[in-house]
Amino acid sequence: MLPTTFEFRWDAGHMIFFGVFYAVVIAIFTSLVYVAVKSIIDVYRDMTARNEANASEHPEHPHEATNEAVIAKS
Amino acid sequence: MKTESGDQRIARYGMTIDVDKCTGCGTCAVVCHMENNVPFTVDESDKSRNMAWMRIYKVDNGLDYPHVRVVYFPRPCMQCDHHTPCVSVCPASATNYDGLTGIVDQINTRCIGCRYCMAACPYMVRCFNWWDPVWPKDMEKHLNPDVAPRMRGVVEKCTFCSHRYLKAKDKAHNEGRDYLREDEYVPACVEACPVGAMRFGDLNNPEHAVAQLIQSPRAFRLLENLHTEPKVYYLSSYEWVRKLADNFA
Amino acid sequence: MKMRDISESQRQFALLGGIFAAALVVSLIMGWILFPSLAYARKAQPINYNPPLHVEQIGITCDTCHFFYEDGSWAGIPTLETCVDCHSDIIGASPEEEKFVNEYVKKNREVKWALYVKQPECVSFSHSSHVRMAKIACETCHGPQGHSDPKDYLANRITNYSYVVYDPRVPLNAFTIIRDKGETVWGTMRMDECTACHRSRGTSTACFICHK
Amino acid sequence: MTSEHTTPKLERCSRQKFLVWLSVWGLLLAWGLYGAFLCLFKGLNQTGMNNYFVFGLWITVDLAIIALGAGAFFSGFLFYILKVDHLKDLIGAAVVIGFICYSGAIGMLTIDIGQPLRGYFSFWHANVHSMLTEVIFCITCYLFVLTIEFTPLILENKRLSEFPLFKYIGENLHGIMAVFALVGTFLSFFHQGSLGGMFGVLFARPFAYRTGVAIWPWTFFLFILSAIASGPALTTLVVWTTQKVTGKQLVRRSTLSKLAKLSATLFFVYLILKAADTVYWANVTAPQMGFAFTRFYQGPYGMELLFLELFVFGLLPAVLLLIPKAREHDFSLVIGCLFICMGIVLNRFVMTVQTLSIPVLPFEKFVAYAPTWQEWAVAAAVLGYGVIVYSLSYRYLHLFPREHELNA
Repeated sequence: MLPTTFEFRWDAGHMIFFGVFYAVVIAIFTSLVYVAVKSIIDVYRDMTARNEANASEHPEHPHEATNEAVIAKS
Repeated sequence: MKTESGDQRIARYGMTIDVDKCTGCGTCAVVCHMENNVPFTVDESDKSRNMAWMRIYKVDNGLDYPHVRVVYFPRPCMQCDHHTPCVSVCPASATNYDGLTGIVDQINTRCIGCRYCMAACPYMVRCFNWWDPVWPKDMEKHLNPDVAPRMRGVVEKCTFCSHRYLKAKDKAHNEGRDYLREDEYVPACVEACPVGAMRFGDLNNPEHAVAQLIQSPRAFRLLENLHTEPKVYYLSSYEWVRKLADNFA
Repeated sequence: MKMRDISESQRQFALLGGIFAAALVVSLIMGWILFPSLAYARKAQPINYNPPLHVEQIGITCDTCHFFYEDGSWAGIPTLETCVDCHSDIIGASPEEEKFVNEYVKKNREVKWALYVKQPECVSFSHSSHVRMAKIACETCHGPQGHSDPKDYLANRITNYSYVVYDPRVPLNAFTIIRDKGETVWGTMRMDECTACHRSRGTSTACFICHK
Repeated sequence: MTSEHTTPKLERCSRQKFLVWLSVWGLLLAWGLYGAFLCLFKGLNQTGMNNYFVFGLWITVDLAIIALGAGAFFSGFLFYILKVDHLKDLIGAAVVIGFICYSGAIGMLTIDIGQPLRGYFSFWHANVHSMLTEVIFCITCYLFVLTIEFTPLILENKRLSEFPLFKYIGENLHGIMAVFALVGTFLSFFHQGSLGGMFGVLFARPFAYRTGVAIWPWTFFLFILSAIASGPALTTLVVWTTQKVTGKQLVRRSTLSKLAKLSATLFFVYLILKAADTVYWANVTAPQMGFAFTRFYQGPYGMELLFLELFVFGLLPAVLLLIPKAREHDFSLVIGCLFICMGIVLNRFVMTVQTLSIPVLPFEKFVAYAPTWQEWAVAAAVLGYGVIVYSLSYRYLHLFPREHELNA
């Protein structure tokens, strides 16, 4: 599988087969990393936005205010 | 192996089996079992699951007495040349064709047991270890130390006694020789044949007896239409035998 | 106030990131240093055989005891019979020598040497092809074993194969285990070391050449 | 939580009823696991396979479910790449079915090989010239892709999507699903083909051997085509069954009809090519190898298998489903799809087991094969596993986006 294994040869067959294989693996993993990073950024953005909103709504006691709001909704 | 001049001599080890001489005594099969530590099963009458690197087939011409004729076909691995069916299919590179000797060899500890090579082989040469090999206690002492016993779940096959090739080479190397003489490397079955029906040698070397024998009009191979190019040749003077080998095609 | 809240979410993320980084460092330390030393057991030889004494001071060569038979097969680790040729009585004043003669020679017991270079059952190796034909020196694969003084050896706890071929003073961690193929004297004599050499010399790499 | 992802509450049966349903299939799974355990612990001597039949029931089932699981990649391709919108109704179900088929096949392959612990050798020491290597690489990668496609479905679950991270991962995965659909399509093409190629390249087995283009025998292409033809048929069948079992309308009726039409059209094209291939092979390829066509059909594997494959489970359902009226009737729709699926199973059986039954060596005899209960148990376990995973997915995930609307 890797160029270090005994069976590996630098011939057309190996280059095509493993070229395609690694292309697929890279495509899958870059997409996954993209999704992971984007999701983390989204969560962070959400948290920041919520904190900002809370802070501007209730500048004095943000935490109490959030709790009250939740209780009131439920 | 290298010759004295230093260039690589490419050998193609092959075998001839004279079916007219073969009496079907089974010695070759027995010594093969002993030489290669081939395990046996509890029920050896079940030929669909037993292990045999060398199997002997009894074939008749289908006629009634007094015209019936019987021949025996000892069948080792055909060591198919350059277009080997089993080698290209192995997913784990466990089996290989050696370009320097023409031997189709195998790493048993590499085999994953997918049995694709068995499906590919038309000669039914390869056997699968359906059970763990078990020998009676006393018999374990008689196992050949030059051949590692195989484990359950792998495929195994005749290797033309490649360990004998290594031994012959060791001896030659110890004597400072770089080549093997014709009689130095001979598989166990060929050595044991009591009627001398089997010969073994390098098909590329015109001085070897086998290279001359395969030129004979008596020589034929099994299933030549499949173009597997076996290196095991059979010899027979009977036309029905020669035709039978190719399914009368 | 606003600033504090933003920094709170930042702090949460920084905390998570910190935990991740710390876990990574811990895992790396475990993988590179802790596990290699857990995986190998240090074992002592039954008799502390002294190679430099034999090779450098007495001047005997490897093939005096590790000799070849006529048919090209190799004697391997010498049996008691070979040792007794010289050690039928205590030579010198070493306590190990005394132990060897009293415990083994006199009682006719074979020494169960721990092998540095044991290969699995599926491997066949010909010393005559390598030493006699290819003229490879013993040191090429075994290292300067005759000039070093191994006190104990490292055995893999699972496979029981030894790791460092001749020198236990080498620190045991992943950096010495996964090492450049050129420095194979430290090696574990794995298949890739054999095949690399066979390839570079243009010798056969057929399966059956090394696998039985 | 944003409103676009709050799913309407769906009607599901009581927990008790569901547990009874699960335990029935769980029993089947347990039986299969026992069989699998026996095979792993005692070895493959527990099976009916022997040195003649080195492949048996398991490979047939493997090949069949991988072909039938092609619905996932093909629907994904049509939906995400070609934007065939009406497939949105059942794309989730197609992915789950595909996931079940592939994971089941890989699980079965693991038991099928003699040394399961060495399975990774086919990656590490890969022989790139073997069709089986291609199959192993592709189905493993594709199972991974299917898992990724399955993930957003799971993360859409109400409980799970309460966690913002899960919600966003699901959404973002969904956003770039086209990439995975494309990769999946590519992988599927190759392994479906390679499964056919596996047998087509056996040049010493005249029954299986086919000529072809470059390194690919004709079976390579036939397997791809038959898989994408039968995949939608199985999807239709499963969705229809789900509707019957749950007593609910889950997708629009027209979607099922369209899917069946697609399946039948492709199957029809496949049959034409298959017939051409059979004729060429029977008259040219096999005779060149010294084998008469009639010699292949003996014993229990007679000529009727070819007839069944080409006509009863071939032409008949293809023509049936090409008639618009027949597609509107549930009975003919189901019979048509079922027959297409059976045709594929039969084709895979013929390519594997019958290939091995035919003696090539002149001294050998025709042999037949019967699986042991352990083999049946493992095959049944895949069914049990599939039903359990599918039921759980149906119960807890939002498999059918239109369910609420259609049952309002």
